[in-house]
Amino acid sequence: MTGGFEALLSPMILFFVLGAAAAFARSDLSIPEAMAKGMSLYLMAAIGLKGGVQVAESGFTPDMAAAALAGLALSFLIPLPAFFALRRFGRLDTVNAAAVAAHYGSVSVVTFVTGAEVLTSGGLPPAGYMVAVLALMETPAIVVGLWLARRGAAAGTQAKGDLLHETLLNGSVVLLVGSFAIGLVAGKDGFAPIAPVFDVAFRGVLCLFLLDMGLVAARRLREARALTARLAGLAVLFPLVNGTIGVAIAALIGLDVGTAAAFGILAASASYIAVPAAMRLALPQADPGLYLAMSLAVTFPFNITVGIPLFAFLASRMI
Amino acid sequence: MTGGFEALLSPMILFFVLGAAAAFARSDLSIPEAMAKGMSLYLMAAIGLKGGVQVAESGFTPDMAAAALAGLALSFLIPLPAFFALRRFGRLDTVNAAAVAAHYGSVSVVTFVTGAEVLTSGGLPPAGYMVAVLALMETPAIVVGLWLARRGAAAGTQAKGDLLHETLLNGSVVLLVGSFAIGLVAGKDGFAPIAPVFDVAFRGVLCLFLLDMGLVAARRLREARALTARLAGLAVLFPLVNGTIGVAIAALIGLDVGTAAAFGILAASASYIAVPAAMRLALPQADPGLYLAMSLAVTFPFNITVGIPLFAFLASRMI
Amino acid sequence: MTGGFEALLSPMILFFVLGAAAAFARSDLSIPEAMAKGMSLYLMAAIGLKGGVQVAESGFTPDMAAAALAGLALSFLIPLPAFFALRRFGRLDTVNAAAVAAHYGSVSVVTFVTGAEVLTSGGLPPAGYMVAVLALMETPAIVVGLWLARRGAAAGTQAKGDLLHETLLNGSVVLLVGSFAIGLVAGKDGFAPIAPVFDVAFRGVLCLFLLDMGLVAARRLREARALTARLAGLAVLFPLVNGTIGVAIAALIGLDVGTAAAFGILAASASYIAVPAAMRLALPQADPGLYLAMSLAVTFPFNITVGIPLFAFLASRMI
Amino acid sequence: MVETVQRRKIEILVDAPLVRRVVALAEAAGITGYTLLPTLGGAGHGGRWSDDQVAGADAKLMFVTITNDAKARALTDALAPLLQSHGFLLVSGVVDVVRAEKF
Amino acid sequence: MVETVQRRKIEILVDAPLVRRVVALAEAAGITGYTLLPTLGGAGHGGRWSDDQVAGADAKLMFVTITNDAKARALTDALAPLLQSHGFLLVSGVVDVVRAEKF
Amino acid sequence: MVETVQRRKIEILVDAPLVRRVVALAEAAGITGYTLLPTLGGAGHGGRWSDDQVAGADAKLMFVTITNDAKARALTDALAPLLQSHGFLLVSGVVDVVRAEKF
Ligand SMILES: Nc1ncnc2c1ncn2[C@@H]1O[C@H](COP(=O)(O)O)[C@@H](O)[C@H]1O
Ligand SMILES: Nc1ncnc2c1ncn2[C@@H]1O[C@H](COP(=O)(O)O)[C@@H](O)[C@H]1O
Ligand SMILES: Nc1ncnc2c1ncn2[C@@H]1O[C@H](COP(=O)(O)O)[C@@H](O)[C@H]1O
Ligand code: NA
Ligand code: NA
Ligand code: NA
Repeated sequence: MTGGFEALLSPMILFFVLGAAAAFARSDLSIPEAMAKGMSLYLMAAIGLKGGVQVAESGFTPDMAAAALAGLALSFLIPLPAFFALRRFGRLDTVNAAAVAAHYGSVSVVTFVTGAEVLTSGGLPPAGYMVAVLALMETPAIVVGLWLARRGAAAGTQAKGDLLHETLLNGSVVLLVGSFAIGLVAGKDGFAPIAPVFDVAFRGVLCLFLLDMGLVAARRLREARALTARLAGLAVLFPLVNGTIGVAIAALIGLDVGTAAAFGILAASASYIAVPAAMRLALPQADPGLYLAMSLAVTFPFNITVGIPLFAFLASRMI
Repeated sequence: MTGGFEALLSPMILFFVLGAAAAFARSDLSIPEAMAKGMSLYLMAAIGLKGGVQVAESGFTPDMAAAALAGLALSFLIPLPAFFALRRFGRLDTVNAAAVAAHYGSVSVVTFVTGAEVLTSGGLPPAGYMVAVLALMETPAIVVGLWLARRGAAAGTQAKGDLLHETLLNGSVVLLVGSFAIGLVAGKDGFAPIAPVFDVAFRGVLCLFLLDMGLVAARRLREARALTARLAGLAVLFPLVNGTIGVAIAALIGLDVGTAAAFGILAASASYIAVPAAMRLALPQADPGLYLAMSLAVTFPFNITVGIPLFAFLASRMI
Repeated sequence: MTGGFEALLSPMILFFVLGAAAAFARSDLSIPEAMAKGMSLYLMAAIGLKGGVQVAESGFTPDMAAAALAGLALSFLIPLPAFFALRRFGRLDTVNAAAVAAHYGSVSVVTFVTGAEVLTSGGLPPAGYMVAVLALMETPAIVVGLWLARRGAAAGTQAKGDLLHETLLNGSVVLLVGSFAIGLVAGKDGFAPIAPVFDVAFRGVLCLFLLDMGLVAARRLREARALTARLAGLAVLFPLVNGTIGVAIAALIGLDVGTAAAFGILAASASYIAVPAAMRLALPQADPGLYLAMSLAVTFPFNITVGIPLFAFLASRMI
Repeated sequence: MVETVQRRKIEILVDAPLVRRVVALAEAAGITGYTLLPTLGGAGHGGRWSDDQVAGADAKLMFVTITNDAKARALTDALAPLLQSHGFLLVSGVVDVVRAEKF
Repeated sequence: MVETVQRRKIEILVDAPLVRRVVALAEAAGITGYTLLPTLGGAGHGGRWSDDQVAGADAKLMFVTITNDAKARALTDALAPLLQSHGFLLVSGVVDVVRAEKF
Repeated sequence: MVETVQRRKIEILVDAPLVRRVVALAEAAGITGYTLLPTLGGAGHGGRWSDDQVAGADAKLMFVTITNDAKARALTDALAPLLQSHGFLLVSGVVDVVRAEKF
């Protein structure tokens, strides 16, 4: 599937590039925040529903359990080496290194969604249960990140319950899991009358959302004072390494090419919704300008443009 | 049509339940207000258009006149017994009882819309003219409510013209009636090019809107200090009684099953847009926390989950 | 094509009329601003994409070059006679006359879009390259307007670079040109998966947007203190004259009927996005209440209701 | 160095449907300049609220005006009887402005 | 002429995920009335930001409360240690209010 | 008890396209911290307006900065000549802040 790189010329990716170019050229183009938030909610509901409907069709399979376990393990483990790299090579203090590490153990919904679209139009649709794997991978990294931060220093007085609550009931997690459940219950027939909105319109809305993501990522990159060359380097290295490991593990547990590529994309992606919200609450001393610059302004664009076709290619070679 | 209760597993209702569950669990999931308002406007425009197009097809019928008269009568009369129940059993003062009573004489567009979708997917589509009946039922109850409030005490100095204006030209009324007229003029052929947005996408958007309504209703219920057990009881009793009366009247004047069920749903529903806005202006002393808790946080969820299938069932028995 | 005037009964125009009527009747109907901005961005992206796809199909033609040159010339030249009419007959001072003149040399995207829909449903679709002509005509008039303003008086200290930047990289220009380029690259096949959003849904969204435009234009007309009868007259005369000249030139250079009508509509239309933003920056002394009243509250409604069918008719006669 | 003079800034938290009425009272007090700011939510004796844009009676706006002492007093006097029943919140303070004649 | 009394207006710029915590601290200080206002962006030592609603940690709100001196002091003391680490901005000033008993 | 010091709060109502210019003038006056608030509409000598997001020149923002007297004066002096022609509104007042060194 060398065709992965052709996807760079699909309207989705081109809209992302347009947004980034506009922001770099300091155009005043901007998407109203309410619309951006609305599209983001729509994408999560749609992908949850579609995943649920697919699992309702295919039933639960051993593949699914294996992928879920592997995903959980990665989300727990990725933050550890990332933390040490950020401390040693990235020269961050404990709290900031822990906060950033948590982002890379977790995942980005929009990276996954874009990857799934690219894979599907290349004839390699990932399995529907990957949405459940995505949901599972969102939060474990947060726990590990906080544990890493606390080891270093007494990290202030957190309302622990508050945090667990915020993390597990983060709006994006609830919507994703809830929509997945609704898709499971509704099945193909129940989904049919709402498919025009949640399926047919999906790719068009994704184009507009990626336009906004291009604007947001590039603006953030321009304003990112805290981003050193070393940290920018890590923000490219992390997805490369994590994604490759992800694809390799997926190949080992016997997933098909499209699903393995999607698994790699999940491993490579970094959170910019659930984890930052949790970190702002639990580690307010950590600098949001730093972790958002890395995950949103460097890793996200890297994955959208290079990572997705790369992991698709790797998966097609390894399997 | 025992199938009415199956509708509880349709994605529409499940999204409503998801929203309510998220709010009760104190998730931070929220729909941007601009998006909620936008979807609400879209639903009103769409239902107005579709009703108008259907009437353009079917022409004006005696049924329609009968339903319109019956609807008007109900909107004028329902507030009277409701007022006395709220005074005696509910222990409200005159002004608050009058304000709440007005809400129950008026109607809820989204309850109607959800009911119409449930009925249609059960093979019992209500007649298109019910949209006109809906519009007619929005405002008479306001007049009666104010009359009830004024009887009790000099209710301050209202700019009467202001109020009449606000009531008759309330945005939701204007959009509903205007879209109905546009549908009438455009007819089936004029509607065809815009049907992808106003018809095909309708149910999907309704899902997202009901997600928001679940969030809003449950949050309001949680914050509702003014809601006593007695008042909550009335907020369930009113739709039961009014809806049953509505279905019975519809059966008497000879409407078909789907239309009669929709008529019952209208009678059972309580306003949370036009009437609160009018009350805030005309009876500012009345407590919005109270009337919105009853109509939006109790009666609306009750109708969406229990009322709609119940009145569908009653209609199928009575006709 | 006498049928042009039938378009007055299409839902698009009727929604515009509904909005205007609601605003004149002082209804509180309003579209959330974020939704209005979102729809405006959507319309620009959609029309850009569709134009690009069409040019990708048809290839570059001599027609296209001729239309582009003629459009550029009109945008440079229209402000000159307009300026003198505004000074002499309109009794404006130099700065305000220059600011208003720039608006008429530039163009309105939504007027064009509505015209293109009316022409297409009348069987006379304009050529896809007219989107490029539209983009070319947006900015030259600004340069001329500023030159006219500076001639009269030292117009203060403007950051020139700032202005050029703001003008050429105005969000609406960037989105239109960028989407056109994406359409060119993607072609018919790349566009197919996003066509449900950007093509099929187009006319329905345009209805809702024109509803908002009706509200906005009528509210602005009601509040327009600066608008004298003379200026209102000019705001009707300008589109009549410019549009007729536009159609005539288009006929001369040999465009087909639909394309010539669209060219006339462009010439007749007045900017209310890019030019006001540039004027606020470059000529802050000019009164935005004045130029927006003329372009948005008088010329826009005139073109939507009278101008579009008129230029369609003229084109069908001249060619 | 530009000269500044003291004026009063009045801020009134008001329900959206009642804004017209506050504007009318302000105009009756001779006040023609004002600005409206959005709000997101809050809490008070009436419990918590947040603007959900779904219910027709729950959005609040902040009406802000800069004016001289006499007009400020006139507006405050006109509004005082409505504060309790209408759930308004009125706050005023001293500010410095540049163009005295404008306010 | 209505009587007015002096109270304190406290304005706190706070990250959206931390609003609950500020509300809890305010309630602990005896403050039950407050209003939340939206913001669009800004700049400070931490660089520029603007609310893009995409990232989960970048929206800020303005928490506003009118209260008496004692409670104002209590809230300020409770928040002071968090200002630096949490990136809050706290400003207070004197205002005149009408219904003294309410604040 | 935390110590507070007095600073100046400047609020400037400014057209969206001109915000960049105000920020530049503030930076020239040595001011690096500010917050932008949204507005919905208003009225003044130029008539009523409300932000419809459709026209390109009609949205206004509130630029708010807390700063010391010297910088406040510098910014006011820099803006004074533009107030009339650009339709800005500038208001300033005294506020108490906690971390003196920050402003
Ligand atoms: N006295 C005032 N108090 C508050 N806002 C004002 C006042 N005067 C003017 N404004 C605001 O400033 C804008 C421009 O004022 P003007 O230049 O007088 O039209 C108005 O539209 C209001 O939003
Ligand atoms: N002390 C206060 N400070 C700031 N805002 C307040 C205060 N008290 C009330 N409010 C606002 O005014 C609204 C109505 O107050 P109340 O009438 O007490 O319910 C509340 O929901 C708050 O938004
Ligand atoms: N002097 C100031 N005046 C107004 N707002 C400020 C000021 N300093 C900081 N802010 C706001 O507080 C946020 C955080 O400030 P900082 O912690 O300095 O980055 C900034 O992004 C601004 O929105
Ligand atoms: Na990851
Ligand atoms: Na009813
Ligand atoms: Na023109």
